[in-house]
Amino acid sequence: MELTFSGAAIQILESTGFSAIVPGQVVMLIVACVLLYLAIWKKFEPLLLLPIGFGCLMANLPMSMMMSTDDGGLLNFFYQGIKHEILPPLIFLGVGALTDFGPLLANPTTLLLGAAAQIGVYTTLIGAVLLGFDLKEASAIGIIGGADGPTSIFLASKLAPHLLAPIAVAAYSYMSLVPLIQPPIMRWLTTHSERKIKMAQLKPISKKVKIIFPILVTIICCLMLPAVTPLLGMLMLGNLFRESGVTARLHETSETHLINIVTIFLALAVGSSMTAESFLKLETIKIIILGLLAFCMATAGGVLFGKLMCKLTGGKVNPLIGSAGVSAVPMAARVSQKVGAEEDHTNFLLMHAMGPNVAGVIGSAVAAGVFLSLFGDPTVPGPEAHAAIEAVVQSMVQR
Amino acid sequence: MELTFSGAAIQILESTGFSAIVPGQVVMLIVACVLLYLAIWKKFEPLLLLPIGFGCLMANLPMSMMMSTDDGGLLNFFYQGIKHEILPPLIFLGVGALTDFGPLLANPTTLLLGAAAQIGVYTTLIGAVLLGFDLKEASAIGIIGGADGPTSIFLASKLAPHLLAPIAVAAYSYMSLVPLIQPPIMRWLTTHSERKIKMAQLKPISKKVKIIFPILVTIICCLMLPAVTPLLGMLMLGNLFRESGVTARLHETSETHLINIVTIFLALAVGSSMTAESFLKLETIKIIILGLLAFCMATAGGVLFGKLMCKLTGGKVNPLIGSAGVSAVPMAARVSQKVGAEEDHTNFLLMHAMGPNVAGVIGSAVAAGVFLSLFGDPTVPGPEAHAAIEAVVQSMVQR
Amino acid sequence: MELTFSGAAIQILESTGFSAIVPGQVVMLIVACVLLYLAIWKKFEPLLLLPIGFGCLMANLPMSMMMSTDDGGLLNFFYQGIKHEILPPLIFLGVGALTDFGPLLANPTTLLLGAAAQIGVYTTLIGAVLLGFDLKEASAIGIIGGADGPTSIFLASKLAPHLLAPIAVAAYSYMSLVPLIQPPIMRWLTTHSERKIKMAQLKPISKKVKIIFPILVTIICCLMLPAVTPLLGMLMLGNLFRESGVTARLHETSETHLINIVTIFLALAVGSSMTAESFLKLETIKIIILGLLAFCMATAGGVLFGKLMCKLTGGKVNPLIGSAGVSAVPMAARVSQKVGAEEDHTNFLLMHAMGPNVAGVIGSAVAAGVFLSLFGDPTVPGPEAHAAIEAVVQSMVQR
Amino acid sequence: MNDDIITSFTVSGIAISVIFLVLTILIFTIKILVRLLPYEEPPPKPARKAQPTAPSDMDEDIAVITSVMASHLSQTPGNFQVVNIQSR
Amino acid sequence: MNDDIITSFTVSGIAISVIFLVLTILIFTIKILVRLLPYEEPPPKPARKAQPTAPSDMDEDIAVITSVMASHLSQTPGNFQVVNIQSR
Amino acid sequence: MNDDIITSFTVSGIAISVIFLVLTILIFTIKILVRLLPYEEPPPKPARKAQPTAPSDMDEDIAVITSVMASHLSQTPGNFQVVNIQSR
Ligand code: NA
Ligand code: NA
Ligand code: NA
Repeated sequence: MELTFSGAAIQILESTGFSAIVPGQVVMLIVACVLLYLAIWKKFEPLLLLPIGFGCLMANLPMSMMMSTDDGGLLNFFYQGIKHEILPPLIFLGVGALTDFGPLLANPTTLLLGAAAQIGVYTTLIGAVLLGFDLKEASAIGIIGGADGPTSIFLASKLAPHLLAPIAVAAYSYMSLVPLIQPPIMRWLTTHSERKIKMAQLKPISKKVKIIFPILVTIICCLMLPAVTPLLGMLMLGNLFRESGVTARLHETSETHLINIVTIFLALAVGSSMTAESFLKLETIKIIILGLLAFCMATAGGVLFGKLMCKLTGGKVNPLIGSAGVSAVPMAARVSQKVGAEEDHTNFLLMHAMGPNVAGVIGSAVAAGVFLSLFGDPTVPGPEAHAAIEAVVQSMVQR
Repeated sequence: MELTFSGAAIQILESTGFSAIVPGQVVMLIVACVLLYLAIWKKFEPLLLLPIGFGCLMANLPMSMMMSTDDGGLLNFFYQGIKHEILPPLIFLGVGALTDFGPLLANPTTLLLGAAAQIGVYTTLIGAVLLGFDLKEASAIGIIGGADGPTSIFLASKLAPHLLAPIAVAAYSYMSLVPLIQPPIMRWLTTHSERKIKMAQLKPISKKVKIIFPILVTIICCLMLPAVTPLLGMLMLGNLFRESGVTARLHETSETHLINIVTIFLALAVGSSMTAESFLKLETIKIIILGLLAFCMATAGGVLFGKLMCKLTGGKVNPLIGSAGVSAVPMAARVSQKVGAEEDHTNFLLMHAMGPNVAGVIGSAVAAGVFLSLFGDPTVPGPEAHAAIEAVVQSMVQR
Repeated sequence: MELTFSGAAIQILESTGFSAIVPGQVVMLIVACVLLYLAIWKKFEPLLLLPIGFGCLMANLPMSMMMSTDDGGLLNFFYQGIKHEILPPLIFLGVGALTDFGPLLANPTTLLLGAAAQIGVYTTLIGAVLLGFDLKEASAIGIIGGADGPTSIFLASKLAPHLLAPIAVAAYSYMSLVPLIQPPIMRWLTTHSERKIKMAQLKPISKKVKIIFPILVTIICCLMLPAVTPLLGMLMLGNLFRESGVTARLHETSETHLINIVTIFLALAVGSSMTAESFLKLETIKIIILGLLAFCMATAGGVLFGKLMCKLTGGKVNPLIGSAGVSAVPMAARVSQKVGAEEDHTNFLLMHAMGPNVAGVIGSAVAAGVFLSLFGDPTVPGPEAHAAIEAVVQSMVQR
Repeated sequence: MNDDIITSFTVSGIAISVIFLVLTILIFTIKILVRLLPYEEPPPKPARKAQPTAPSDMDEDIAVITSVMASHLSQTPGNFQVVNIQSR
Repeated sequence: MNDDIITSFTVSGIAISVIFLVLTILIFTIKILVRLLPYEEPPPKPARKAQPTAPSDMDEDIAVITSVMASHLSQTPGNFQVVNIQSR
Repeated sequence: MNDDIITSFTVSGIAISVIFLVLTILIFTIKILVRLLPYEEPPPKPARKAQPTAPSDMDEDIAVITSVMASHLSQTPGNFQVVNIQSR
């Protein structure tokens, strides 16, 4: 091997990113910086949007081998954890460990508000089909309205892996915009007197019910919608770690370092899928618009169903807690509290809104399960997953 | 793709678990709930039996893709960590970081009690052969008497992976029953005067000995029984993290979040192997009976050898500490303390029992090493492991 | 299967390590014990040399299946994390989370001292070629002078995986010897009056600059040297977790349990590659000599460039801070402080030396990037990596 | 394309029905559960002195403390006695 | 072999040039950055009373505290009022 | 089958022999080790004043503290002096 000075200089120059960068990558680098800006200075879901943005940055530096599709690359390795549906359930294990289902158990009818907020998911499905997406893609887009990052990523990786990046970014972006998106809709759909309704004190719940609840939810929901078991089962296992009182070590690890490690890997992998080819498309803009629609419709669905419950109960339910049914825990519940307190500062809706709020998490998972029942093959992973695994193994053997 | 309302309804109905559930799965769901009950309300080794039970629950919800044999499933992914013998050694790293070998070093002859308790392992081996198991299976069943979960799982995954689930469940269940199983046997085999023996104060041990000990054990034992190196070597490395005093960071991580994460994965994977086909067999009942036999014989072996040492030392050894040789740290040592204190409440056997207690961990690992020397192929992983890996790769390529 | 007593005894005897041990393994066991001694009693980088030594110990116990090349073995599994360049970037994520670039930002010209210290890298390259190594090997050896373990391991795994063990051991050993190696060179190259120079107070740096810095470094350096993105990008991401102030959870996990877990795996894997065949060679002695040369030249390069800066600034820079440019954070900076204080105990160089100290980390990464641009194939992993993956898959399929 | 739109309405209808069905079943399950296992006011905490920790537990605690102290002081446990411990 | 030695000098030369080039670019980038975003003395902390936390934040805090206390005491929030909270 | 039973007795015998052999070797190793490296009473802790931390360590501590304080106060280290620090 011989290198002349000029030869070596040329080789180095050729191996720089400058020689290979394309306009699309420049745009994506700017997108990455915008995401970092929103995460750091606007505090938009920074735990996820910061590593997503940085993953996008690294993936779009040419020849850096950091795209999710670069075999043998670091972020491709993390991406396998999304492809094979390992990371989202582990996140949900931590979410379950962090969640208190007490307010939901004290007022179980608020589960219906968590169901009503899924209306946003289904109307967006129709909208997406109207905009030209096929049914699988439309389902994955609709779930943005569920306001649950891991659920969105889980479903997208099964039904429309090519749309994973925009769906994940839209989901997390809008989740952080809940305090801006929801209040006008909530005020527009409710009357002054409705917003002033004070709700009765929640009854306390026995420890046994809190322990049995996650086990029962797993059995009931996963029997009815088996495909959602990895997600819902792990959520409930995390909650059982929390409520059982006998697994404090596992509870602590699940809700701190395990979820943190998995979050880093998941977010970097999502960011690494934000390549120019997959992101700079008309579809992305459509998805962003549809995502906003989904959020608005979900909010409206929750509030309107809240009005219905208000009527049926003779005014015992404040419709403002309906908007919390979108999940986005605990931000949506805080929004309910805030809008209610604007009307009457002695009205404390927070705890009441926590019921529909956590119901929204279950609701979205169930909604995802329905899609998987209809469009996924429950006995084997979807064709995209097959192809992905096959491609990995092929590329490993060929090299 | 066209869906009519009734067509879709039928498809969803067909994709529910109700359409596919078989009686065996119902039984296993009940078994899972029993495990959860024992873990939560009876506090039977909850750190392991709770996630094992929940893993069993998820694995037996039909079409949930959570069986250990479901390629591409979440728990199959964790199960690879057992198949390839990665998770049990990592658990042992944490166990080593949690273990103080000081009492053993202060009275090294108690190692013989740790050896004597392995008698239960070998008698059970004979019993298992009599009940129709082949020698490999019988070895894996016998090790239940060793009262060490990771060792049992490690050996079962090498010699009899099809029996992993009942062996692991039996091992952890009986470990938690130590306070019920041992006392009657201990009282029956010892006299009042023996139980009243007060032992001489343990001598302090220098820091250097504590540091050199794990290194020496690794060299000596792993030279003699190479197949046990992953297990015993990692146990001793964890202990070296603890005693060296220069790796506080690694020590802390090993004994907290690393062992917790690995425990979650291991226990879920074990639970996911509790399928109806593998568990609802006559063999399982045999294993449960043999496991109880193994525990009783191990306890008896320890106590009887304790009586022998008592005689030989002219009454300086209280035979009650012999039962602690089964391991089940630190519960068995507490049982020795308690039975001794019943006789004379000024008798403090706890620290003396810690010696045979940790010796039992080493003893079981050595016992497992002997089996691997006889029945395992030391230069390559066992045939079952090959088949498993091959199957995984085959299934990945074919899809 | 029938076993006679004597037959079984012979089989056990044949399966002991005694029957298979070779002189080379005995030597390596002694080497392992020396490493453990240095780590524990001499406190030579114990967080790495202790597990490296223990990994070496386990790998050289015959038939223990703990060599990095033993397919299906525990440490081979960890070794895949080095082969596929996953573990060093994760270590650097933690290093970034632990690093304060403030002093560097307050006095950016000290980056040149970090560059100057890389002179040791390049002179060693020439020396290595003179001693008969080829250019790829020489590059991997030269980087020892960069005094960054993860960078050395990353580059060696790409350019000369067969030399990984001696390079890693030399790098970590010399890093811990910085307080012995550097002072004589520093005193020899500087005058009394130079060593007495007091430097002006560092200016404070705004939070915004600290946040933007890691993003900018990633873009600039990784555009110019794309192959170094996994290492430098993750370093900067860790730093962004730290400085952004919005990702406290991820920051804490990165700098504690994540880096600890990865350190355990990385060090054990490096140790497991210290087999007799790969380590007991003339090359190892050459590498150890070249490594010492690299460290000395790096120190000299930094100090001499410090003298140049001293001249150019009219005596505002104390040349002693130049030696800190080798990295080995924060030990090299402490050495600068100490040698300066020997001359005048009112001279506080520590904070000034932290600038070149962290600059040295960036400098070494950039130096590694230059080598990868010249000798690595930026678009695909190196041939050794291919072969490794292929071998793994082949062995999995064949079994 | 037109088919897809019709299907999307079908899917939406089906899905909303299923989701309300599933969550309604959950609601009734919870209601039954809460009825079966009602919350019970925890008994007022008794004064410390009146009801010490269970004797067996305390004995074990004393055993541990005594052993460790004996080990630490390099004395036999007979040489001193832990008379009383109180949990905080 | 001889070629390799020559090449090694070339490589060293190239590499040292590149490394100084890259780090020099970084230096200028940092200098510009620090010029553009200079350090600003944080304003002296005002006395607590003068500038309480933003009313909306405090309202929310009060809401949380009231809700939790009400839940804990099994009373309706109307029965008592959190008058004032101070951040520490 | 009958063979297996005979073999199982053989295996048990072998295994018990091996396990006692291995652990007996360990016992003697430990005994030699403890003999060679006996426990030594740690020297009674001297009074703090009599024996301060090694000067070089303390100097380094002072250096760190001074640098950080100077940086914090935006002054040059010459303007003030850390006279004495005591470890706790
Ligand atoms: Na939701
Ligand atoms: Na045992
Ligand atoms: Na360096």
